Amino acid sequence: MATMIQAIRMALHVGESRLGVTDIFGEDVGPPLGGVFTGTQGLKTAWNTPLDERGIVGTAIGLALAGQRPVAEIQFCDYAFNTIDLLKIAGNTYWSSGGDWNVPMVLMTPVGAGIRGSIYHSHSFDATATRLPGWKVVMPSTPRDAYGLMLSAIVDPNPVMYLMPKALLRVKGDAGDPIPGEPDDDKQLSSMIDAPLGDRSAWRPRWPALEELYIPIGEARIARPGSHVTVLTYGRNVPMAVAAANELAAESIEAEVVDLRSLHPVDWAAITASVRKTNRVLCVNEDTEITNFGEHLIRRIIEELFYELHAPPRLVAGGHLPGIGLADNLEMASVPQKDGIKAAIVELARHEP
Amino acid sequence: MATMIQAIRMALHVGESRLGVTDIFGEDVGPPLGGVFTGTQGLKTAWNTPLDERGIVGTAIGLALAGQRPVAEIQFCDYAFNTIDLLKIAGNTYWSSGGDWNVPMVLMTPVGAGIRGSIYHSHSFDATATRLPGWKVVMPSTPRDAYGLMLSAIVDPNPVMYLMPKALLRVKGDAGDPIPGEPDDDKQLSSMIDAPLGDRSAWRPRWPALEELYIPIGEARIARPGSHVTVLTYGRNVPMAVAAANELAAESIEAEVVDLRSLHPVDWAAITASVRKTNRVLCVNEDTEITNFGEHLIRRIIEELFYELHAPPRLVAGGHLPGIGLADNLEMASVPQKDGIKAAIVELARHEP
Amino acid sequence: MSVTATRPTSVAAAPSGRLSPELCVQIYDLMLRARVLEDRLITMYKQGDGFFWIGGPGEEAFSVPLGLLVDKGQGLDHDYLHLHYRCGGTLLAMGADPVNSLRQMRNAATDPYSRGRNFAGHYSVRAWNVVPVTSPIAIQFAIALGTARAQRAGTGAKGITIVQGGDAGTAEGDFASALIWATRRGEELPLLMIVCNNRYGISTPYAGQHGYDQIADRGKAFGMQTAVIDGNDPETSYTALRHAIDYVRTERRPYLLEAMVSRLRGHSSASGANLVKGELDCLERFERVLEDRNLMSRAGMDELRERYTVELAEAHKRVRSEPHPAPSSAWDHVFADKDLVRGEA
Amino acid sequence: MSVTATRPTSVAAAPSGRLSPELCVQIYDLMLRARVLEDRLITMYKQGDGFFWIGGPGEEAFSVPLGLLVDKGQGLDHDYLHLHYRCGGTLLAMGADPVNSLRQMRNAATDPYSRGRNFAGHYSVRAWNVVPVTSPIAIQFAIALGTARAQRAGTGAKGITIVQGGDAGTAEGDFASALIWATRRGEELPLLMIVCNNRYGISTPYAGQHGYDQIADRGKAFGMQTAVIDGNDPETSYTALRHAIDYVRTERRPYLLEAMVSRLRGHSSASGANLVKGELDCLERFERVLEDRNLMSRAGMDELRERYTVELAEAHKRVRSEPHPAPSSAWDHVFADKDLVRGEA
Ligand SMILES: Cc1ncc(C[n+]2csc(CCOP(=O)(O)OP(=O)(O)O)c2C)c(N)n1
Ligand SMILES: Cc1ncc(C[n+]2csc(CCOP(=O)(O)OP(=O)(O)O)c2C)c(N)n1
Ligand SMILES: [Mg+2]
Ligand SMILES: [Mg+2]
Repeated sequence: MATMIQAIRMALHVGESRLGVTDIFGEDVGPPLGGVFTGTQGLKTAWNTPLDERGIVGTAIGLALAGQRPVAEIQFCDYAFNTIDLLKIAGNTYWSSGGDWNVPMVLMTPVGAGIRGSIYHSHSFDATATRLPGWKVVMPSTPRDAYGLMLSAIVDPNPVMYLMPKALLRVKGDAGDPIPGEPDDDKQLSSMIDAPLGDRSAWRPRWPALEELYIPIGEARIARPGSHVTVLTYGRNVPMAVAAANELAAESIEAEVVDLRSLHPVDWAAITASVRKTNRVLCVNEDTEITNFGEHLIRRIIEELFYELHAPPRLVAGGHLPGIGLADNLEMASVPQKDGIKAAIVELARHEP
Repeated sequence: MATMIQAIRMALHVGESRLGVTDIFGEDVGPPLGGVFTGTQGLKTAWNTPLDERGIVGTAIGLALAGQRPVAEIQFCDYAFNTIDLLKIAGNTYWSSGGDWNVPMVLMTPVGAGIRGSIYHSHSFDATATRLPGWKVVMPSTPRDAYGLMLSAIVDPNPVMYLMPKALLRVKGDAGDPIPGEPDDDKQLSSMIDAPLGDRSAWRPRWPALEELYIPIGEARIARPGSHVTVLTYGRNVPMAVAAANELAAESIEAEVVDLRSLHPVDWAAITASVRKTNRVLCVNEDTEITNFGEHLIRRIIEELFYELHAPPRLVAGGHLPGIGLADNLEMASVPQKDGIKAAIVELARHEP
Repeated sequence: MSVTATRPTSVAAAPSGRLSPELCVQIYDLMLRARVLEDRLITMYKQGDGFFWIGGPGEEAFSVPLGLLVDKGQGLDHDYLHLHYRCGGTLLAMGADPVNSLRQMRNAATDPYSRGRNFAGHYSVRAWNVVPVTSPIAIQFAIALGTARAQRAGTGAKGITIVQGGDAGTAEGDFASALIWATRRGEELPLLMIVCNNRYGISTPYAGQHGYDQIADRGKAFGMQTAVIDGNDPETSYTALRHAIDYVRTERRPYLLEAMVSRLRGHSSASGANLVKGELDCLERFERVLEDRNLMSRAGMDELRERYTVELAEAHKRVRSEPHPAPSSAWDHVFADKDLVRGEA
Repeated sequence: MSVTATRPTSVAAAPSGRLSPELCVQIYDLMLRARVLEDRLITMYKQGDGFFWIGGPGEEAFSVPLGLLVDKGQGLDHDYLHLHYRCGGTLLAMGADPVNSLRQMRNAATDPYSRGRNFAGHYSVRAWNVVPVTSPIAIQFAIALGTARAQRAGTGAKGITIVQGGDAGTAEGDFASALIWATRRGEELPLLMIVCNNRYGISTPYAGQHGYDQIADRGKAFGMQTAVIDGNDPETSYTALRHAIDYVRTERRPYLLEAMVSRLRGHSSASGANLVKGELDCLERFERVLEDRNLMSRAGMDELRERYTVELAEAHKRVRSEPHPAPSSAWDHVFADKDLVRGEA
């Protein structure tokens, strides 16, 4: 099975060969490196930009206005914070022009902790991204979703922020969850599409015969069904929450893990259905906890589903800290870990109304 | 009584003449204009920067590191969104250096709607500011608080974000709430410290004999006492909420309006005390409603005071819109107005648990 | 102004070659219409028929020739325009209906540029490749890189990208980004960068904020073709723009053009929008030229001005009765369901 | 490298004046220590004693002279340093204890630069005006404007501000901001801007990303004094730095210095941190010079390297037993309660 980063690369290949993507670009995105996480290796429209995130986002907006389908990368979301004004422009151009110009661009960027990335290279971007009206925001947790969400992002006429959970990029998909057209054998796939070490100047990828798969933006996925507690999460925290839930099954607690996949628009129908079933909600994400997207979900649940609740909804999120420290201890203490998620699920499940 | 903008100007005068402020700067902050809202007229350390917000914030950080006490202005918070990375640096330098370098700077910037400022010149900044760990964030709603919070911000050894509610800058203080040392007569004050129209090159302000007044950062203020519903708000929405509450007294609904004044650190003790008394909470602010600071307050209230609540807490905030439109109708529909606040208070007060 | 006194010696003198009488008269007519439009917008502001005015009185001698020289149309084979908020003359010269500017001034629902959402002078015309004018200073220099890239050598596109801003705004990093990205060797962009230098950013004078005589000097470090011109002279502007546009279109390389212009009504309504003393008025000056050359008579010009003034006053009356946008319309156009820029309709 | 082949002809040749034998030996000694330190850090990384390595092997011939020439101390009368992540040689030359670098590499609680929070090479020494090195590329160019302003002509401050970054990073707007703010007429800043040009940003070669031969050319548009030097030659570096620092200190105006350097171990541990073929090694080259001049013998140099290597290997062993920060320490230093930078203690 493909890893998430291979899935993204294959989606970009489909994008540039069939969906009209003309430019895939960012720092070190083109040859020889093909992206610091290998996401853009072997793509024929990938190119290296100057080290200038504002130029990258500006170019993406301009290409979109010119009717291209650009996919731009910010190497780490930690380095997107000097471009928020431009991201706002991308999000408000259609509205500000009264429906005259839409901006069909994709911005992809690796997010989150889990690789001992220190103060920079550990930031989350979900809170900031959901504060950009006019943007759609997606974040996959499996290779198949990564593939299908990227294709949807590419063909969407609006700006789509594609958040790549750094810690999952090298994780392979489940056997039952293939990308349509990927070879069964990992080694075979790798030999076809992973660039060799050393000199790559003569290397060309051999792409499998991929089929299009569109995961609709705005549709959540039940990552693990359960009836006692709803866990609303996305990205890196999905497998973590599933692991926590699986362990708790032994204690007869069945948590339902909802992988939102789209943060905006969010799948409110799926959230409502799950909360009505479990009456208890936990939101989990890695971003800092003050003015956090999980707090939005909780507010909306309180507003619309208050009398369904058998326990106060909870948030497990990153600490309101200036950074995520390098040392193991510091990173672990700063963002949600499996044990903390388990403890919160247990507390919610055992809570007497 | 002084207006809020006069209060800020007087505080800056105290800052530069007694508290070690060496540089007050930003676009059009120096002579001849003294700020687009007149906040820096007649100040001896005020100077005009190039039109470059990144240079402004960078310079402020550098001056602070050099042991100065800079007060920098971003002309409108709408134009601070290309500097979020630098604001993050200001907030994380003390932490990242393990306590080696603190960053004693003040960043002031006008925020919010209410002046038909259109898509730009209407942004709020509270959600973004509370997402900057390492920063303290304040927002006055009266001239006296504006004065006292600015002095506290100046002497604080940490970066302090000073949000100026645009719509209140020209509003005068209440007679019972003077700035210590301001003359009783508005006209007299104006003749002393407001720059004349026309040629100002020979003009010098005559400052009243101001006393120092420090409104502690982290202390809320009860803007209007009440026992039925707690309204947590700040800035422009404080007088609006007070007016709403006063009108509702006729319907025997007594809302307590808590002017947070400090968004971070927030006065949790004051919030708790009020919520324990009223058991009903409304949060009001102008920022867009998804991933909003009011949602944080609601989340924390849910987490810590759930069983005190007789109604689901509510948020009245700005719409999740790409911008605030110029036309009256559009602005009014996009951010909280008195009637909406009233309706929400009534709903909360009448809610049967 | 006095432009003559403060203008650095490097500003090119008007070329000896004059424009044809017909073109002179056409340019004059458009400059006059543009001026009359700004006058009307300011009147509307002063009458409370709009919350804020900003515009281009004093830039007509430059903005009109630009509008005449642009290859107008939609898509890569035409020129993209990334303008700022002083470009009314350019739009008029391209054929825009001035009444639409009144509609935007009044934030009427009928405003075709922003549906009552944005300030005066914030144009958006997809059919003419006029990208939405937006408030944050200088970001258009970053965004223009994208349309220019879509038109770079090798793509076969015939159009070029034109981006314009003020002098103070060149201090923003985005202006530097444009210099850098447009001149990458082997990846040069067909980008005409224009700076309209009125020697002010709001209240802040040019002197003391810059470490060079002319902003165009910054392009030289990047090996760019540059020019500094008297933007108050429409013949100079026309000739210089034609040269620059031809160069960019043919060579598909960038060009940096700095035009010295006036700011006749101050920065915006925030500073009163009254006539500022000492600024050279390009329209007055060009009227004297036309008189000297016997191309127009004083009486004819007065009559023309009167006619346009009356026309717009009447249009203003009509626009007054047009509705403002409904409150609920704030929620329109948050997300597109059609890919308009790719031709979906 | 081959530096000789690719270095543009405008790179200044070493000045005929050699440095004194004592200084040469001192510089060599520090270059060697700096190199041995980087070797140790890479070994630590490869042994799993640290998550990430980045540093300056290949920049010692420049970074060491810089450290020797800085006016070291605290406050406005000394030089502020806004460095990037390849400046270990500068810190060693200023007298930093290399063991502290090992502590940071191991993210130990004893790391005095960041308490186990930041990557290797991210120094912070308030006592020496070494402002915290931080990851976002080029922001130090914006921040340096503030310390430089505090030291500008008229303040009486004796110190200057020195800011350093890489070649690719000059594409960020902050580099342009520094050029603009440092050269404002009448408000010039005592700022030495240094670009260490190793002709790469991670994997992206210099060629194709820049529209000029040398980055220093950009300073010329701003009327700045500039120089491009062979940063692989410590004598050239020392002489050029001394000249530049003297100029900035005396004139209280900015200076832009571009040093051509090598990147001997690639970008960072992310690209393997192995020796890269074809890059000129400044240490080897200087060793040959010292041998030629009979200032050091091959055997003496080998012995010295062996000694330093053993010293650091032993230090590494000791550091291995130092604790990592406790989880709860993440919450330390969020807010300061003392104004340390103003002298409160
Ligand atoms: C990023 C940003 N910062 C500040 C402002 C406020 N502002 C509007 S116009 C202006 C001055 C622009 O001066 P210049 O670039 O010379 O253009 P001019 O108005 O003189 O034509 C400023 C500071 C803004 N719109 N955008
Ligand atoms: C703002 C920002 N963008 C991207 C990165 C990721 N990054 C780290 S180093 C680097 C290349 C820097 O190249 P250069 O400026 O030439 O310095 P060098 O590493 O070659 O010394 C990049 C892109 C970053 N740290 N900061
Ligand atoms: Mg100007
Ligand atoms: Mg480099």
